[in-house]
Amino acid sequence: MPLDKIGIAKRIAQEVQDGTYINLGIGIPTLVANFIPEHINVVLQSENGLLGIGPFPEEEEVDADLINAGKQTVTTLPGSSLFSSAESFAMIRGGHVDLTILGAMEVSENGDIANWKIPGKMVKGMGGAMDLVASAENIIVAMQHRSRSGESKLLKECTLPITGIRCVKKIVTDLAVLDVLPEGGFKLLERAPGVSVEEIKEATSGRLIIEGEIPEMKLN
Amino acid sequence: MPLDKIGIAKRIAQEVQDGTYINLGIGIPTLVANFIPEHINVVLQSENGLLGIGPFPEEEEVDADLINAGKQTVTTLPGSSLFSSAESFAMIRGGHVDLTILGAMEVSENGDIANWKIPGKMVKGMGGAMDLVASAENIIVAMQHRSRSGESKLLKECTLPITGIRCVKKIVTDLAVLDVLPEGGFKLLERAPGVSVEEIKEATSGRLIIEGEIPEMKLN
Amino acid sequence: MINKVVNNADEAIADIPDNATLMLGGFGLCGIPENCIAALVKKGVKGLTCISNNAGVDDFGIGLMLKTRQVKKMISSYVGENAEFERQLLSGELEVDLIPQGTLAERIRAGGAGIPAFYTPAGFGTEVAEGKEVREFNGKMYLLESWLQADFAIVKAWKGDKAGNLIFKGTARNFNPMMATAGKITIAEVEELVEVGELDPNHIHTPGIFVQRIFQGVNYEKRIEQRTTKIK
Amino acid sequence: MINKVVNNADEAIADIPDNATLMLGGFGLCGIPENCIAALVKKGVKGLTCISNNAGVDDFGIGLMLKTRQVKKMISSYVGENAEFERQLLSGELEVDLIPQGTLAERIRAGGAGIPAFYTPAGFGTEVAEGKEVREFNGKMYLLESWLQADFAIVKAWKGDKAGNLIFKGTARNFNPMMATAGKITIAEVEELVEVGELDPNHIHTPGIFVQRIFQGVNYEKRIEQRTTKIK
Repeated sequence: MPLDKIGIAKRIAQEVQDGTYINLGIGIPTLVANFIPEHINVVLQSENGLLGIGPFPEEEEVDADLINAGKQTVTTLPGSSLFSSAESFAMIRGGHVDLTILGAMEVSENGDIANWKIPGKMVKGMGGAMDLVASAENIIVAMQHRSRSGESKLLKECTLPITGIRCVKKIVTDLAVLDVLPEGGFKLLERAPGVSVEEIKEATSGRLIIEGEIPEMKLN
Repeated sequence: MPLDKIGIAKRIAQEVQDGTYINLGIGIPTLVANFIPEHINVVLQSENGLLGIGPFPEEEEVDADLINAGKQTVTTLPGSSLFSSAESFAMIRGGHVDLTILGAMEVSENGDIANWKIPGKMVKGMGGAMDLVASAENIIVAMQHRSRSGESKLLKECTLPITGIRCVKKIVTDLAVLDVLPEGGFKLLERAPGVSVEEIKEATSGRLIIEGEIPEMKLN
Repeated sequence: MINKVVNNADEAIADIPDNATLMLGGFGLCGIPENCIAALVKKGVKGLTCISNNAGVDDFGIGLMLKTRQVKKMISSYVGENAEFERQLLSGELEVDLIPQGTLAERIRAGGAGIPAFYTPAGFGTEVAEGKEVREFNGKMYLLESWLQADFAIVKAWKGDKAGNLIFKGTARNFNPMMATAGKITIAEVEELVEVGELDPNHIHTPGIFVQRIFQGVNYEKRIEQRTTKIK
Repeated sequence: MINKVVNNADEAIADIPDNATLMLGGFGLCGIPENCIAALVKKGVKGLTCISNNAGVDDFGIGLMLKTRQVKKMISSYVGENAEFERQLLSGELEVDLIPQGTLAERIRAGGAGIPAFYTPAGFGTEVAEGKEVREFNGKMYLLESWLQADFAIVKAWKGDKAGNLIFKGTARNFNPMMATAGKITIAEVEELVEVGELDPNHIHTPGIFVQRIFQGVNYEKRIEQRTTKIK
C-alpha cells in the first residue's frame, strides 16, 4: 500500500545522519523532524534566521517573534542561535548545511527539480528553494510519486519551470525510494510495503533502473 | 610660522560638522578628535569594528580587547556599537561614513593620494586606506606640505604608488588649507599664521590657484 | 547629535513621495513595520515599488497597501499567502519581480555595503537566469546579481536607542538588518525606545549609523500566520 | 551531537599539515588565537600560507611563526609592526599578498558565504588593480575580487559553548567571525567554554554550524601594542 505523508516522513528520517545540520522545507519535510531517532542528534536550520529549531510551543509559550520558514510558531533549544536572512543564506550558499529535504512538483532523471511555479495558475514565488537547491551538498526530495491527476512526477525532463538543475540526489515517494544517478536515471532502491516493482514502473515516466531484488522499506 | 601637528589637527577640527560619522586615520587625524568643539557632536568610526570611539582609558580601565585602528587602547561611549571587520567596511564602502581624515605622502592636483608604499623601502601595506579613499564622500588630508628632504608633497602627479584616484577634496598642511578642485588644481583657501602666499607657492609643485586675498587661518 | 527621534509613524513617513522605492522589513508577518504600513495607507501615497520578502496577507501587512492599490511593483521571494496579490499579478495590474530569497537578502546587503554586483549560484539554469551574465568558477556556474537600494528603508526592531542603535528579537530579525543599511533614509520603528547608553554595545545588531529616523511604535498586533502548538 | 570539544591547542591543530592554508583571526594583537599559534610553533609545521590582517610583532602573534620560518606566504592588509617580516619580504624570502583591508574582510566573508566573486571600488587605479577585471556601475569603477577560503580557520572568541556558538568581546571580534565561516575546518579557542544553553541565542555572533573544533584556551597574554591612557 502506498505510504501516507507520515510514512514518507518516517522513511526519510532514516536518511538523517548524526551530527548534521539540516534544512527542512514546508510540508512533508517539516514532519521528518518528528521521526528522527532519539540517538541521532541533528540541528535544524530555518532560513528565516534560526539554527536549532525546537518543538512547537505550548499554548502559553507562543511567541509571534519566533517562527519557522513555514510561518509556524516554534521554540528555541539550548544551543540555538538567531541571525539575519543574509547570514542565513550565507550559511546555506556557503555549503554549511549538510542536507536539504524539500518537496517537489516534478523531478527529472538528471536531478532537475521543479517546485515553484505553474505558469498562468500558481505564482507563489520560489522563496529560498532556488538558493537551497543550488547550494546544498545533499538534497532529498519528499513527494507523491504521481500528481493528483495520476501523472508521473518522475520524468525524463521537467515540464514546469525548474527550480534548479542536476541537484536532487534521492527521492522518497509514497511508492519508492530512488537515487538519482550522476549519469542520469532513477535507480530503484526500495519499494513501499506491499507495492510491486510493476506498479513503480508504471508510475515512473523517466528512466527507471532496476537491478536485482528490490527490498521493501522497513518502517517502524 | 608653519603649524605643528597640533595646529593642523586644530584647523581640521573646524571642518567637522555636527551629527556626522567620521573615520580618523593614524597620526595627526587621530589628534583631531581632541579639538572638536563641545557643541559639535560627532561619532568616530574605527575600522577594526567600533562606532563611537571614546577617550583613552584611565590606567585601571585599560582593556586589551578594546583598541582603535592605530592599535591604541580606547574606551566605548554611551551609544557605541561593536561589529566585525566585514560589517565595518560594509559601512565604509556603502558610503555611510560622512568624512574620512587621513595622512598622505603625496597628493596630486587631481586628487590622487599616495600613502601606503615606498617601493623597495617601506612595505607596511595599505590597511584600510584604499577602501576608505575609494568610498568616502568627503576626504580631508592632513600632512606636512613638504617632505623631510624639502620636496613638495602637493604634486602635478604622484610619484609613489597611489592609494586612490581623484578622491581628496581638501588638504590641511602646516602651511595652508587648500581645496582640490574637481577640474584639477590646488585652490589656496587659507595661510598658516605668518606664512606668506609666496612661501606656499614655493612649497607647492602642482598647479596652485590663488584668487584674491588669502586670509590667515583662525586657530584657538 | 542630530536628533533622529520622531514622534510617530505619520511623522516618520511624511515626506515619502508617490513612486518612491521602499524596503519593508519582515518575514511573513514577523518583524514587519506595522505602524509605518498603517501610516502609508493613511497617507495614501501611490505608485510605490516595495522590496519585501513577502507581500503580507489579504488584510494585514503589505496586503493592506495592495488592497488600496498603492503598490505599482513588488520585489519579493514568496507571495503565497495573499489572494489579492495573486489576482493583481495574474491580471497584470501589479508588476512583480520574484527573486530567490537568498539572492534578495544578499542584493540588499550589497546595496548597503557598496558592492554593486556579485555572483551567486541560485537560479542558474532557471528562468531567473534569463538575461543575466553567467560565469563559471571552479567548475560551478553562477549568475551575476546587482545590488538593491531604496529611497526609504522601513524596519522594525525590538529595542532601539535614540542614536539609532537597534536590537531585534527572535526571528523578527530576518530582513530588517540588511534593509536598514540599504535605504537612503532608514526609518526604524521599535517596541521600546531607550536612552543612549542603555543598550550593550556588544549586543547591538544594527549600529545607529544606518538609521536616520526612529520612533517607538504603538499597538503592535503581531499577527501569527500559522499558530502551531504542541499536540498534547 | 558530534563532539566538537578538544582538550587543547595541540589537539586542535594536530592534523594541520605542511603547506596548509590557514586563516588566523585578530587585528594587530587583539583577538588573536594565542594558544593555537604557540601550538603551531611547537609542532613546527612548515610552508604555511597565512591569511591574517596583520603579521603580529617580532616576538608575538604570527611574528613567532615568521621567526621560525614556518610561513611561506602572508595574505594581509597591514604588516607595519614587524621588522622581521619586512626583512623577509624585502629579501624575497617571504611571499606577500597585500590586500586592502575591506577587500580582505569581504573576500573572506564571500568565501564563507558561497560567493565566488564580487565587485569593489577599493584599489581601482592602483597597483592592486593590476591584472584584475575592471567594470563600471553607475559611473563608478570597480574591481572584481574573488573569495578566499582556507584549509583551517583559527579564531579566538571570548565565550563559546560546546555546540560551537561564539561570542566575541570588544574589538577582538574583527576578522574572527568571517574567518570562522571560511575554513574547511574551523578551530575556535575561547577564554571561557560553557555548556550548551548558557549563551543567549540572540547574543551569539558566530552560530555553531561554522565551528568544527573548540577548546578553552589558557594563559592569555593579550599583549597591547599601543598602551595609551588618558593624560591627567
